[in-house]
Amino acid sequence: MALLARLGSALLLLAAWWLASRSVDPRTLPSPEAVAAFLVREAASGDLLRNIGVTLWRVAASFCLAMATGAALGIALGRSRAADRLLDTPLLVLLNTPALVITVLAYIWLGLTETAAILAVALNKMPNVAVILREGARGLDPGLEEMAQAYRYDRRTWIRHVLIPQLEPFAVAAARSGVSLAWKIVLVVELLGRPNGVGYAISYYFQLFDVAALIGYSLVFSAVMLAVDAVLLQPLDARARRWR
Amino acid sequence: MALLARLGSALLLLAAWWLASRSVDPRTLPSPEAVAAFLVREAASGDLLRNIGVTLWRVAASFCLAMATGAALGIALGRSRAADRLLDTPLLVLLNTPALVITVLAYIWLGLTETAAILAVALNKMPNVAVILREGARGLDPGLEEMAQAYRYDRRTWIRHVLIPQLEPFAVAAARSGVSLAWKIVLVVELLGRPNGVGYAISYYFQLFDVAALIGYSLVFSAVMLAVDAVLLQPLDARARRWR
Amino acid sequence: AGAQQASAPAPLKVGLLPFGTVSWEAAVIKAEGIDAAEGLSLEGVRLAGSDAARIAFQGGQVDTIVSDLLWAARLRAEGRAVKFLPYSSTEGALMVPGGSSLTSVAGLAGKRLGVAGGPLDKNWLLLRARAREKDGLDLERAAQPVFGAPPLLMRKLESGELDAALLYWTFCARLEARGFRRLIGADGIAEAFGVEGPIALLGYVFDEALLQREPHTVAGFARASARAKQALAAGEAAWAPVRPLMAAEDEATYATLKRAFLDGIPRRTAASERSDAERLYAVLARLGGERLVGAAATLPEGLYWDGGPNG
Amino acid sequence: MPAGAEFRRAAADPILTLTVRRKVYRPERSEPVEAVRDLVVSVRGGETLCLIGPSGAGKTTTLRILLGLDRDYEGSLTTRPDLRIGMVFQEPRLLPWRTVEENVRLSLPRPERRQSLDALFDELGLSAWRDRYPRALSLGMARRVALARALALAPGLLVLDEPFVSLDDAAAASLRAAVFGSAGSRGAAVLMVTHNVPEALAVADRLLLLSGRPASLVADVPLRTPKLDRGRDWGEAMRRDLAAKYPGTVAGA
Amino acid sequence: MPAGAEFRRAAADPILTLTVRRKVYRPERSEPVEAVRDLVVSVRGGETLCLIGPSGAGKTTTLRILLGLDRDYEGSLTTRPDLRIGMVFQEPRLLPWRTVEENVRLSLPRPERRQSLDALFDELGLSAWRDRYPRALSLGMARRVALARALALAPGLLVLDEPFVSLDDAAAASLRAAVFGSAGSRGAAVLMVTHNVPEALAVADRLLLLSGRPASLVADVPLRTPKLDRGRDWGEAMRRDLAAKYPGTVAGA
Ligand SMILES: Nc1ncnc2c1ncn2[C@@H]1O[C@H](COP(=O)(O)OP(=O)(O)OP(=O)(O)O)[C@@H](O)[C@H]1O
Ligand SMILES: Nc1ncnc2c1ncn2[C@@H]1O[C@H](COP(=O)(O)OP(=O)(O)OP(=O)(O)O)[C@@H](O)[C@H]1O
Ligand SMILES: [Mg+2]
Ligand SMILES: [Mg+2]
Repeated sequence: MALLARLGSALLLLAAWWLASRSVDPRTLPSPEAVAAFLVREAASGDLLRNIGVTLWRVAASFCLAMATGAALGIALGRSRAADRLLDTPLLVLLNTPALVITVLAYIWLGLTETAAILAVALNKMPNVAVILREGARGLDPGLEEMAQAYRYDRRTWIRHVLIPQLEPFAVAAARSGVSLAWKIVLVVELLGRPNGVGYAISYYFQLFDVAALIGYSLVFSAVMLAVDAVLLQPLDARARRWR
Repeated sequence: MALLARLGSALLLLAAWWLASRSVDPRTLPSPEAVAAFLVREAASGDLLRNIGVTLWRVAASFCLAMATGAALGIALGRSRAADRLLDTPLLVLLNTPALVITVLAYIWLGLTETAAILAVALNKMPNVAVILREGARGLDPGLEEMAQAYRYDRRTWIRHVLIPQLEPFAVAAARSGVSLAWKIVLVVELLGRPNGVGYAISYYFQLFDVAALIGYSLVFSAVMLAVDAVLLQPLDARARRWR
Repeated sequence: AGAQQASAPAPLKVGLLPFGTVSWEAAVIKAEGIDAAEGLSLEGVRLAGSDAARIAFQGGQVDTIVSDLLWAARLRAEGRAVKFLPYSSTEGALMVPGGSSLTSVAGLAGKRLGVAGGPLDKNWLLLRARAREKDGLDLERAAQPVFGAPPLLMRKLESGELDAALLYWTFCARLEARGFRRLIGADGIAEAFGVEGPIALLGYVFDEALLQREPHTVAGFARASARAKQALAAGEAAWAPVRPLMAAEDEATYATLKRAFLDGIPRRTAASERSDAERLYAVLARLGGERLVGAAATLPEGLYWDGGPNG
Repeated sequence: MPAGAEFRRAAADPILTLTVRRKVYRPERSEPVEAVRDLVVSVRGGETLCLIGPSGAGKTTTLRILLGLDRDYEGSLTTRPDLRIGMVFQEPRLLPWRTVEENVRLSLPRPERRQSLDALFDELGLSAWRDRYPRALSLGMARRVALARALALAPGLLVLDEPFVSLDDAAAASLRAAVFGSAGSRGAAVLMVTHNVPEALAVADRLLLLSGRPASLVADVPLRTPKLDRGRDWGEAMRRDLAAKYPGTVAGA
Repeated sequence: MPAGAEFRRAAADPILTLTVRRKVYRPERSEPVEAVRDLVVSVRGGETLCLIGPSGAGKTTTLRILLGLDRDYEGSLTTRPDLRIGMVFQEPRLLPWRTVEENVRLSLPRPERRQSLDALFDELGLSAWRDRYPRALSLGMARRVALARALALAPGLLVLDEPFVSLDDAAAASLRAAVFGSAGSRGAAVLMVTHNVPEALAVADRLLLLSGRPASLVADVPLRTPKLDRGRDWGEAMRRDLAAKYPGTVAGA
């Protein structure tokens, strides 16, 4: 049912695109067929899979890193007023430092390496996660907190059964907006210092002004993300929401 | 008190930077003085103010646009299952479309205009806001909802006194992470099609590999954002949180 | 042209990049009133980078930009009728530190090698082909290529993290001013493929429609461009309005930038440019394949514009 | 028609009639729960009706349906169109981000928001707390605010879900006086869920006794003895009587 | 020392002593509220203590301090180090995202989590609801779960904040039996806040009567009559007696 609705809305989108592409210059809005043809060619050459694969790996690695550190930091800031006062300013500065600057500095200091790339992405995304989870940690239910304290919940129990369920909506928001952010930054990072990946491909085709390739790559990545969302995030989310 | 802590932590940051810059090549990590000197020069020429001003205006315009549309969409999706099913896929696709692609398409379709630039940024940021507020709208307290219905709260009262206070933490998270996102995307947008603004300046100095200028511009912008945060967001937030 | 001169001069919008030499030329044209003399009014449109320039051209926001031959060829092959007017033959080079022990391409084996523009950069493809044919060396495997943004690579070369870097000419000029030297230039590489003279891989790109609509304006602009170059070649005086645009931090950088620019002024006929370009294009099509050059295996017909002063 | 007859007719006509044939909760991933079956509640103007039933029977469910908050049931609901209902939920359900006074005012229709509430707050002992947020109240105080909210509306029907628990006897007595005094003077009807049988016997015109889940009507007991004549002994006797007849609903003393 | 003496000594020694000189809430941006003043509560092993005081007096505040949940007060708290305390809050406070059974088990120390709870759930009438989430419970049922959670812990001290409201008489009576039965058999002490004077008179070994806010001790009334001998008449008399002596705390019937 949900799948059907998703499929339906995807088809609707496709139809709208197809119709729009009839009426304008195919170079500014290529038709779905043209994009599909590009993708078939690119897949046949093996580039598509390779680029998507390498980008996906970078997104995954930096996403996990950023989620873990960002969540820990955000929760700490949300719960401790002192920590918040001390770290709020650096956090905001980091949050507002452009991806370009962070990336360039990471490449300068750590060399043009994979580690630098992944660290740069994680560092870009981390403050975002922290800011979102801080709001979550600020709003914890004091009644449940007292209950947990009265019953001497140990740390693990508290985290798993009291903290995480309350942070869940914030974590989902951070994850959803975060995956996409990570991948957007990976593009910048790949553009500046990696010889492969979707970011490289996009900047390459952008040089050639191949709009079909741009749309093709970004759609394939969206599709991958939709799949990740459907297979991973949504079931997790549904499980966490069973009680509602 | 809070201001003092902020100032203190900013000074700490500065001291750490100063110390680090002593021990490495000034071309990879310029000293605070060098950055300050650059800023003084740039300010004297009038470029600093002009660039910051124009970027700020773009950030503000697109931020407001994105917050308004994103919040409306997110709330609708969070409250209506049918809307969510229908629009979830397009939302995720838009969320995962790289800034580069959206920007290029906006410029191609709407021309290299200010409108296109602002629209491109808003379109980049909007799905993020929607995704965060959707989580908020999903978790509304059913008890209060029933109360409001039983007492026949009119639409305005419900929005102002029931809905908004519950969405507040999500809205703050979206705004904080959103302002920074907007400004990061403005950089891309300026890079690709505007002859002024901080993004233009940063790409200019990146070509020259003037790290002092990169850091200088990004710090000034961070400072502006810190000021906006302190003057606007924090008091709003504090007001909304009085009851805790 | 006389009829037009009487009325208001026709405007022509030219895309200018912060470090592009087009803005130098435009500055001279404006400063010496060459555009008015040729019956047009040159309007510079500032753009942040080459990507922005391409968007602007595609979207019709500017009438002409300077871009590379391959891009123009690809556009034409894909059905957008554009014309190419040679602008400059100045090209990138493989740079090494002044004190480097490297003296030949063959010596690159095992070295860390920065490449601007990525694995499909045309100079990198040509360099690889040359190394394979002349030295029997597969650079992609034998050396350690590192791809990245040019400023970043320049910095890495300076800090010693790279042994050599294949960079665009403005970066090369700056490095030269700091005591780095060229191991081999793009022209040197191209020679290996039978190219006869300096070949202008950069040129103004116009829409054919504009040419048909306003042939006099475009021709006037071509003449204005040539006159500006002559003025710059003639002596120091013309450089006055250009100097502030160059972001040259010292005299040495200024001098090398200036020399490199002047060396690149195209002086050959369109026909000879074209035949050399065809030769190079064939090599590139073979090496880079469809991804580099698009569907056309040979240089599309009618790409070069013959109406210019060289034609 | 003389005014007296009009009033009597209004009092005899039901202002609200609810018929629930069946109400079944169907949670995802677990067994359905039948909460109400074959229950008819009709409230006449000015009368006080007490709903008594075991814990978990379906009383709150019935009230939610009656208020139109749950439409997923088999049955029908008719209400006099202009009927104002003031509701006191089983939990206080205050807006935590609004002060006590704002909580009360927000529940009034816009034109009535500025009316003076001094007398009401005084009567409920809340005057000192008008500007506080609900977090700073004890549970009993929060319940009083919830009552104030319902009374401020000047409702034609007051629906109360166990309103007088968490209150000491003195406070409960004075609140009862406030509620029934105000309802009586305005001719308003009261529908109250309670577990407190003596309380119900003291204030009700009619008792509705419910079975355990699914809640269905066990007995509709009119109490014809005038309220002033209901002494302690009458209450004891009545209670024993009910406990004997309906042991599933009313416990012996 | 013989075991009997040991037991007596333990029963005589307080297992918990709380002295509150002052407890003042200081909300930002509004007046401070003094909630407790000069209150000493000491609980001896095995005894049942009832705390009675008007609504908003400071009873819940006292319990929070006693449990160590609020340390911002003037005074001192000493507890026997191995004392297990089971708490029933004034609201159920269940984890809405965990089932009834998980809510109960999570409150046990890790090694005891797998023990059988069948008898307990049976006794409290919750067996059918073990796998449900708290949203699907009526308030009375949720309160029973909160009680189950406290009892499962086998506590040495059971602290109850008005545990038997929102329950019909039959359910309340059976719960009372469950609580005091279990406490009695394990020699556990019970500290209960209640507004229900007859209830307190039926189960307490000692009453602590509190004044209105700020709560302070009005009287410490030991009830020496054995529980089995406390008939209805004794209760009535006792209540009249208390109401006469402490009219601010105990209302006349
Ligand atoms: N959302 C729900 N999903 C499933 N079952 C529910 C839900 N809400 C209530 N129930 C069930 O319906 C029955 C009636 O609940 P209700 O709240 O109406 O009881 P009640 O008579 O008000 O009890 P109490 O006196 O304890 O408040 C209970 O068995 C309860 O478990
Ligand atoms: N967080 C708080 N901030 C300010 N005042 C508070 C706070 N919590 C409680 N109070 C005040 O302290 C007093 C005592 O509250 P408490 O909850 O202890 O009362 P109680 O005796 O338990 O009342 P009840 O019988 O109604 O539950 C009340 O007047 C209340 O308004
Ligand atoms: Mg109920
Ligand atoms: Mg209390």
